[in-house]
Amino acid sequence: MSDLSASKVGKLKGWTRNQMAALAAADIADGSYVNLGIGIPELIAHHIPPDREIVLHTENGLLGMGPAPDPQAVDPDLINAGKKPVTTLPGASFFHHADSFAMIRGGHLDLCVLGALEVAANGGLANWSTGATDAVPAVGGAMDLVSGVKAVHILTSHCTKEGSPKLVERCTRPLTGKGVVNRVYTDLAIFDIGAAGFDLVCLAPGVDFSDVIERTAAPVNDIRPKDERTWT
Amino acid sequence: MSDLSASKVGKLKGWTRNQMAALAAADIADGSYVNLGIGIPELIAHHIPPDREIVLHTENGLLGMGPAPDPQAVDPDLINAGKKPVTTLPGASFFHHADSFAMIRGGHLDLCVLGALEVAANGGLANWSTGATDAVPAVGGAMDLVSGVKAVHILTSHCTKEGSPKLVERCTRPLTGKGVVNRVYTDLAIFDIGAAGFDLVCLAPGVDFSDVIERTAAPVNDIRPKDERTWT
Amino acid sequence: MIDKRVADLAYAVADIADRSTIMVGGFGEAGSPVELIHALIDQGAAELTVISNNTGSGDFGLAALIGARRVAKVVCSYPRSAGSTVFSDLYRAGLIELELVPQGTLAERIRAGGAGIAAFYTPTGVATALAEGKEQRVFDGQPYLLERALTADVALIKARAADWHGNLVYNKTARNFSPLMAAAASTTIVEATAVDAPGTLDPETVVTPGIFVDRVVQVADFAYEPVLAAQ
Amino acid sequence: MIDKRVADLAYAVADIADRSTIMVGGFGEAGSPVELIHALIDQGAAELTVISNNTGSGDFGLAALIGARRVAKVVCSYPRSAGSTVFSDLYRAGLIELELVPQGTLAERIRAGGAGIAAFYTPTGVATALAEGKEQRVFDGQPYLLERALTADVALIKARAADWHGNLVYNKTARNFSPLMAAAASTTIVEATAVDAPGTLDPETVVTPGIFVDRVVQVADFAYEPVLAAQ
Repeated sequence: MSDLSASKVGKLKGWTRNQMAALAAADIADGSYVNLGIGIPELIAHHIPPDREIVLHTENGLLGMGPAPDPQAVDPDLINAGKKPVTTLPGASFFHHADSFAMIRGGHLDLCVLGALEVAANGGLANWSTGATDAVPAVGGAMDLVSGVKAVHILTSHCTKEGSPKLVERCTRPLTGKGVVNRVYTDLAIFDIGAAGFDLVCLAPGVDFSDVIERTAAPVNDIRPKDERTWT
Repeated sequence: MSDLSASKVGKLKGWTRNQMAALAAADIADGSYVNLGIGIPELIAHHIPPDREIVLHTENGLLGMGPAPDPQAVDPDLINAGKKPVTTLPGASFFHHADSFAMIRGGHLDLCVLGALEVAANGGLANWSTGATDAVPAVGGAMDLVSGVKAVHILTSHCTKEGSPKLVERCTRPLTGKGVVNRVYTDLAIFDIGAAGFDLVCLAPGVDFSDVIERTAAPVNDIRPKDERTWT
Repeated sequence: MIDKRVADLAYAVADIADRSTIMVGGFGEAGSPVELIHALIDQGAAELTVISNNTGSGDFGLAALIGARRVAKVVCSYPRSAGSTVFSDLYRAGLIELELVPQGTLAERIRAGGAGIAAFYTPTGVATALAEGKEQRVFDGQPYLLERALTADVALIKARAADWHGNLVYNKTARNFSPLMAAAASTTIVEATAVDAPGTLDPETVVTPGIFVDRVVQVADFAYEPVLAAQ
Repeated sequence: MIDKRVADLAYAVADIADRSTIMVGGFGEAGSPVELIHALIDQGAAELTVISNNTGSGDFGLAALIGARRVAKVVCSYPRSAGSTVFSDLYRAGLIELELVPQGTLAERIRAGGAGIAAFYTPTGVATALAEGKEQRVFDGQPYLLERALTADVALIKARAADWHGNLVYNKTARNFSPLMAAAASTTIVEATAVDAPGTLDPETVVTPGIFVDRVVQVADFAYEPVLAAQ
């Protein structure tokens, strides 16, 4: 844990967005029903290992979502939660919003992968509002997803553009949900939410444990097997 | 109103079941969505005036129910709430039970016509349980219908087989609903639920006001226009 | 790869434990998963709680399960049946428990169970004997009863057609409670006449999305209750 | 005879009163009843409360209704829009009220309104700013918020096909909130590409039964928002 200000730590290369997405995709079990949040999490769809079949849910009313269509095949009535054109895969189904959120709230989805403004060491998530007083509030389905889906994984840069830690002791931004996050993928490392802070699962190449500690405003516990650890 | 015991009054001819059903049918507005209870109310379907289109709802999941099929066309998967084979009419739709009772509870049906064990002068209805201690209780959709449908009409013999009044001051049998009935068709007369008892709308041929009073264990008010009244 | 087909009825119900809560689809004859129930009878699970609109008819299906004394409690709206005294006899003898629920409340409680809604306020049953012990509350001047969600360990349902993902369509009024139960049970087991590859069902007309379904058994010809009853 | 067709858009919305609560179908571009909204703008009703997931995009449809200052309050989950600042500008100026509701809670509140459920307990939003002022209650050890049903005077929705009875089917993800709103509004007005005689829609695949629909207007070609936006 560190309270060093962002300006004191340099920028690290770590994983690219696509590498983060590939790591998150590798952890999705065959046969899972998954909701991918808008933004970086959408990249996960391109990295599902070929031996696995994953059913993607989009909360505006589709299970079995496929990739973006060719431009000439766009149907404005076939879009995802980010309002971008998509396609359907064999086995797809359409349904209305109450049924769609029954899937979410009722615990039928195995996993959702979302972005974050902040993730707290106790699993708290802030990703719907900056809390800025002049902002127009908008929540969408974020609160429904974190309260209902069986597992919540977060895909986010480790720090803000300004270099401030996004992994914090307690969220300072308005909460999306309390104690809801299970795992966090950043450009620097992968963490599980542990009993006493962020449990480090693995580090990106070229990133040291101390780099992560410096950039995380909450306790980090190294739970890796001893032979996988590298110490600076 | 009368507290004469049943044995003191004779049996009157009044309307037949089909005549009662025809009278009830004549009061159903064109374009209504209607649920017909099991038993005598089912006869109403055969008496809808030919210039009216009524959509019949059966709570097991069908709007646009048609008459019984020819024996060779019976589909065991196409039945009504009484578990008898039916057909569909053009414009029909199938749906599950939650949607079906959303129609009922949400006030979307214009009318249901039900049988009765007792109807109270304040609109109370008892039609699901005799209250006998050895009876196996069974309620079905009766309570849902009376609490949700816009208007509740009752089609019943005026007295029990033993000659006891079914129209009473207060129900002695377990209630299906309180203050839910709007109109009652018996073999002797038609009544609206009024502010101070049963309001007599009309009498069957050969039935006098005094006949009705003798056979009704609650106040009856003659609200007919003066020139339609006949006094014994 | 997602393939929810299982080889036979016995395998489909093999892991159902004693004291499980089982939702059973069907309204009277329509939609009753008779083959799955018979497999459950053969399997032997006992002290079950059954959530179903009726208690079966004749001496087969749900009536046979109850008759075999495997059911400790029934949650239903209409346990009386013209063609069966199995439930009535046990009930009068004090050998089976009954929770009587208005039909629409039963449907809505199951729907709530599948949708993650803990409880809801309904106008059905206010001022009746079935309101006893229930919380009553007034909204906008009208009284409502608080009703709790129903969930189950297992749902047994019948479909007209399924695909390997477990997407389902039903036949006419055989749909009834099955889509609700599929969502409310931890494990949903389906018997279907036709079971085909994903892509064979139109995404616009799927009634139960496969996310709610765990196992699908193909049963070539349904043993319709009236046919069985006539035998 | 049941025939819910009305001749034109203007007639369909003619009786919508000032201060009405209007549910508007659609999620972003998909399912937005743009023609009905434009007819409502022409009709002139004001001080409306609009219940809709978004606040429109560009300067047409819902964004145009809001821009014309006809809307006093919006109940929605996501009022921000990439293609429009109409709502944001009015909101920051304090000229329009916002009730922000999580998307699934919005859907469920509308569903409850149509189903006669007064209120329900949901886990969504517990421990967040959107729980403020709401009753919290524990069931089986888990906290839930009490949420009230939403109803409306009018619903404006878009369908792919309708029949004269008002039975509806939708196109893909354009279905979204429309079946819920059709049930929750006193008067439901539909624009549909195809409007045919009863019997043309398969009873198994009707999504919104006609009982929930009051008026149907045929609109030959939908003015898709992206097309309009590009003009």
